[in-house]
Amino acid sequence: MAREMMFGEAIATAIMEEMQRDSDVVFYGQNMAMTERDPYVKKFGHDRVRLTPISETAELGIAVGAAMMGLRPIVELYMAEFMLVAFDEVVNEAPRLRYMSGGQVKVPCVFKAGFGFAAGWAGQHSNCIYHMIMGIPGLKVAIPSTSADAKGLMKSAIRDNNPVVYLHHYMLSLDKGEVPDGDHLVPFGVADVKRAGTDVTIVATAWMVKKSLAAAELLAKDGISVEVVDPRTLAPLDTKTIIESVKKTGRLVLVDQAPRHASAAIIIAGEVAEHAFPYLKAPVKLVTALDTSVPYSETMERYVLPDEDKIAQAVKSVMAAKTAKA
Amino acid sequence: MAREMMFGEAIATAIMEEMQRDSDVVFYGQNMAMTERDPYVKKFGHDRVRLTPISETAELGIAVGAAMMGLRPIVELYMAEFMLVAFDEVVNEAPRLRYMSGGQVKVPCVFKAGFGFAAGWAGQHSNCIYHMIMGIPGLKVAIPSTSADAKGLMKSAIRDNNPVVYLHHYMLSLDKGEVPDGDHLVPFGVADVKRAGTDVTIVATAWMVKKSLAAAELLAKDGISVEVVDPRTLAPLDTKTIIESVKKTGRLVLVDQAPRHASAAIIIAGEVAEHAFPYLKAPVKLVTALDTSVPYSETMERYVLPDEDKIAQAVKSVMAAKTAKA
Amino acid sequence: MQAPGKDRQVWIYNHMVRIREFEERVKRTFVDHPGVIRGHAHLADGAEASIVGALATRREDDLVVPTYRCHGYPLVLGTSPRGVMAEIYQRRDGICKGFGGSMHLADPAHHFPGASGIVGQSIAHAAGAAYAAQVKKTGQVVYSFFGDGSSKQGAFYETLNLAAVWKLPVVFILENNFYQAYTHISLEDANFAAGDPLSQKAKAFSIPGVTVDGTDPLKVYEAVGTAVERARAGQGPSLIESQFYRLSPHGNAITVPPVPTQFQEHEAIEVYGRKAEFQAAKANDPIPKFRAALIQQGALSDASAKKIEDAAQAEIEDAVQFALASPLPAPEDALKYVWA
Amino acid sequence: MQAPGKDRQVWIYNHMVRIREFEERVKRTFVDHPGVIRGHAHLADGAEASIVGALATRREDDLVVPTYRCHGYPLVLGTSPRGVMAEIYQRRDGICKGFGGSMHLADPAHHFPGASGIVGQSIAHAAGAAYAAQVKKTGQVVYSFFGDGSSKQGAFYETLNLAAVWKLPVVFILENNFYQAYTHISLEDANFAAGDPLSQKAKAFSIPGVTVDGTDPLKVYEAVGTAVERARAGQGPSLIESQFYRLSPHGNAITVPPVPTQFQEHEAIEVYGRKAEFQAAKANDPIPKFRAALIQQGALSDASAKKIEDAAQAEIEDAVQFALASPLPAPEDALKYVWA
Ligand SMILES: Cc1ncc(C[n+]2csc(CCOP(=O)(O)OP(=O)(O)O)c2C)c(N)n1
Ligand SMILES: Cc1ncc(C[n+]2csc(CCOP(=O)(O)OP(=O)(O)O)c2C)c(N)n1
Ligand SMILES: [Mg+2]
Ligand SMILES: [Mg+2]
Repeated sequence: MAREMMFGEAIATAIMEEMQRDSDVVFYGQNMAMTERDPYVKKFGHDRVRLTPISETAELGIAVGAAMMGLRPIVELYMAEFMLVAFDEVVNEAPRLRYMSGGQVKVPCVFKAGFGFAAGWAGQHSNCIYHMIMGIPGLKVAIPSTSADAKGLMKSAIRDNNPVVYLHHYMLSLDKGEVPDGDHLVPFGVADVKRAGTDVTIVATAWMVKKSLAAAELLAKDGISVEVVDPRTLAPLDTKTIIESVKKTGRLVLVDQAPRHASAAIIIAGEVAEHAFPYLKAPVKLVTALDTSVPYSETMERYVLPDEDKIAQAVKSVMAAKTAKA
Repeated sequence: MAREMMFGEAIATAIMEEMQRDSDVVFYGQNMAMTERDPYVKKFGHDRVRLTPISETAELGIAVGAAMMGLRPIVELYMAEFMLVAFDEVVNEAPRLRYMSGGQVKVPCVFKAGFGFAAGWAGQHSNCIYHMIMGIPGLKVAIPSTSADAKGLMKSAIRDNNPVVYLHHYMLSLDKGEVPDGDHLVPFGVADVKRAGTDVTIVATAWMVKKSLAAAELLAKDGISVEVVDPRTLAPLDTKTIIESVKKTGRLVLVDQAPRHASAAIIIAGEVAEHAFPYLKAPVKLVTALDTSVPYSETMERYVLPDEDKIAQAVKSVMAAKTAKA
Repeated sequence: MQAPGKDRQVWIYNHMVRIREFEERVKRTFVDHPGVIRGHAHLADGAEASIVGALATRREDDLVVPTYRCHGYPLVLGTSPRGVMAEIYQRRDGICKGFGGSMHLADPAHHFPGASGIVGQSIAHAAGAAYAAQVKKTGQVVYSFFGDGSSKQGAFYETLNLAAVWKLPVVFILENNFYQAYTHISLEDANFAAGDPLSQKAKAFSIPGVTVDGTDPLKVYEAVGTAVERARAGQGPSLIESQFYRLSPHGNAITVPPVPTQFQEHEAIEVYGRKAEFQAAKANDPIPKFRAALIQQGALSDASAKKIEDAAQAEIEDAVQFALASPLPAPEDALKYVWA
Repeated sequence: MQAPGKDRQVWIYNHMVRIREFEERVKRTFVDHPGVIRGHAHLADGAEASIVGALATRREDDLVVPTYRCHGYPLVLGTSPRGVMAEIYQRRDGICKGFGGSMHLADPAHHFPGASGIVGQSIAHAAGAAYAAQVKKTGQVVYSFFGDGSSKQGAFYETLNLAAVWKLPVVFILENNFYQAYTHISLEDANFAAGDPLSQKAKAFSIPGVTVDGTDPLKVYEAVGTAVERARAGQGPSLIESQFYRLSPHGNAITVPPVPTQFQEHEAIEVYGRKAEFQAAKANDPIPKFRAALIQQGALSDASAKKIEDAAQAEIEDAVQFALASPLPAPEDALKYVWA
């Protein structure tokens, strides 16, 4: 059975179901659980559902300590960039404590954060930070693009025995999609082909999947068949599915909302350069944000960020570069 | 005129000279300037040279505020990972405030930090964090590998009108090299060919330059001519020089002390995949740390990190992959 | 610091009225011109007495470092409301040329180096500006404004300790409006929960800590003035807790475009259903209160008050029209100002 | 909490002696077996009365979360010195199998979840463990140990506020040894610089704050015991400032391999040239002091004291030999334990 849900609703459903299933799951963060009317508080009480002050270091550190003692905390962070004031906990505590203890402890916790607020939130709230954390051994990163994946990845994140940063894109919050009922689990490290195609592979995550699918639609009218691959988790990264797709199409465009050297796209391009080089008929092409912070004004913000047209143009350019090899 | 100096000494010399030259340069951090005997205190007094508590957020934030008001603060951070407790200042304040103000302010400051303590410092002190910051628009990253570059890049960093993260490798601290006297400035964004060669290009930074040069020496005995390119700054990144070298050699090995997806190497590989694809005779090859945290024991630490042998082997493998193109 | 004379009190009233008028027009923009303001905008209505009372103690080159809730201060510092409104409206003639928006105003020419949208960080920036003043011996004092919620962020504590050890010329003004976004302070501050004032946090740094009625500009003036004198004399920072009520909700509702955004009801009502609390705050509005006081002591007549109010209305209406008429930035402008 | 009986006092003395012996052997290792200990090792000599006095108040399932200076605590909790020494010696039989080393010990089976090398972070981890105890209603109390220097890190303040608001069962023990690495506390703590105790920081969170002589295990026992009872009763955290002197320098000197590393002179002498301060601290060594007190009150005879000391020596000698004999980890083991 499945039901149509908004992206944000799908995440909430996953948390609700997992809290119901496992009493070790706790959920806290700023500006939540303020009153008895809060749906989580109503169902699970104030021990398991709590409000925190604006103290990200304490919030994340408490999650780490609680996880070591057997809870499975989910920390609501609203905006991924707020993790930066507490980044040591994300990068240097949660993923390292198990290793440093020689496997004696585990740190199962979920840091849930919105990102990519491309709606006038300007320089400090609109960025993408996944490139910073997708290579930290011991840390997983989930980044859904559909309601179904949003639910399934959140459930997997909560059940995972490792720390997980779960990133949900603000601009997708109200998007609707079919979501399987009940125990719908999306495994980590398994990319999803969101659209099959034969001429060019696009790899994209989150909002950029939506934009890439729109571009693919445009390109189909020009007779170009685009395959859109969504890794769904950046750590672990399903390089295999990406390479399989490149083997088939021979062409690769990577789309990312972040600037070039702060993108997942360029990291994936590096993987492809090492492991799929023989299959490429043309150089890979990156479509990323320009190398600026995100400006406030809509005219400039649009100019900086990737969109359907820029993606479509990039696809056409790799199609044109037929025999680019030396 | 030039004189032999240890790497650490070269950095200190640069700071001394710049403080002498420009009274707006101030220098502070933990566990420094403790007594009147401190050489910086002696020369420049306690206004310009200060000790701080273990308060990285305040330390970096004060640098940002002071820089906005016309000082040029250098913050001594000892270990790059200590920036993580204050990462918002590095990523989301220092490089963004100018942009958000529409160019009204500038934020000239230097965050000076050792890194890569591959000497039993274990999981939380031995890492490389440059991959996190080399793509942040508005932020520069210097990473010298020789005494001369250490001095020249520090001087450029101090004179730069943008925030700079200056990373010096712990394992190089005592290495000696010729350093030009006086106003020796190494420009940002200009890679240096540390060894010329014709068969394979190696791109590496900091300690890995030393190891790559050692590997090149070994390989020369086998008749393989290796070119070693040191970007010297990761932001801006001199992609041009790297591509020129790849054009010449047709083969590229990227060496990095960090794990794969947390490396500068893979980002550079991505650039090459887009811009130097036609010149490659073989897939690029990455030599990075294994995907673990850094373990304490020497046996395991060595196993995890890149070394001369691993580099040499990688070079041989790209030499073997002669006609890998499809 | 000497109490402000009658003229200065009228000056204070004038700026309070200007800020209120400005914020009300910003709020109305969401209704009158949907889409013109993007992202998140935070208003200062309710804070006027605290802002202007504090800034009335300034020497003309003293610096001001507020948070993302930063429309009010520049209006007192001499920034044209045109430039501020145009910035909030994403225009090329905005003081930040459309790069910053409501949360990230800056006007260094008028002693406002810039605002950060990340809670707590501006407190450290303020201390940095104070360090620059100390090293350069300019005699400037820095006014650091931040919220009650921000005082739970590590940056706050670290900075106050360091400022105390270095005896920096900075005054920390904790604007306690009893809410951090949707959260009432009783749920998140240990001092408040125990019935203690937030100014007690000063004890952790052995600096003076004072709590003051932030709806009375003269009380704020006195407390901040004392702290400023101390700071200027090289005796280091103080912490002033200024208590007042934010009369609008935290900011415009957070929605995903193209869903339109507007201001909802105040959280006291919207979240907690506490109408009486909100009504009491409205009844204690600092502006009519100060107006009445000035009239009572003869500093102001009804007519002169009306003149001030009319002038403010005209000035801000002009700012709105200016901002609406200003062009949007050229897309390619986005590439400017990344590097200095 | 009731004062400890004579047997318990002897128990305290025994553990104090064991810790001292252990740390002295670690220190000697740098001379006897250069290269066997890598990275940075931090000793607890001088802290024994504080550590054991505090831990003597434990219920057997209470948790302990120290910092990177963490050799002493597990020895009291029941961890074998063999495993601790072997870990410091990078061996396969170390409690962390050679993955963690001196700064990152962990023995969850003995109620020590693990240590962090990053200043301040473990304070939040301790609160997290306390949150788990609170949710699971285990009745456990968490002992959070950290240094005077750490109390300047944002994590400290944020955590104490949150722990107070949530009334977490945790006791915060600020080990004030007057130095953070090479820095004397007078240069970096605003309370100390003003002549106030560091326990005054508790006022920022409206929780009890007590300063105690950390060279007297019974005084520590009393203060911590009271705080533990309060925490267990659901009344929330307390801050105990335990003052004692670290008798060794911060850690082994930081050198780049292959330059050998050793312990230098204490910073009081090395950096500040304050010999008298260091001599006074030596004269106030908690171990002979407590030994004399126990003998004076008849809890201990010279002979029984000697027996304790000999036993400790033998036990730690055994640990050294065990550790030296243990093999180094296989290189490929490094790939284990990345993922759970
Ligand atoms: C580090 C960080 N965490 C969370 C936020 C989200 N946030 C923005 S404003 C705000 C409330 C701040 O409240 P307060 O400090 O009381 O100031 P007020 O808005 O009441 O003036 C929060 C939580 C943020 N910007 N930065
Ligand atoms: C965030 C951070 N900054 C700096 C350091 C380096 N460091 C390690 S121990 C230490 C001193 C800590 O002093 P204190 O808290 O007094 O504890 P003690 O060593 O005296 O027991 C410092 C500065 C660190 N580990 N983490
Ligand atoms: Mg507030
Ligand atoms: Mg100490």
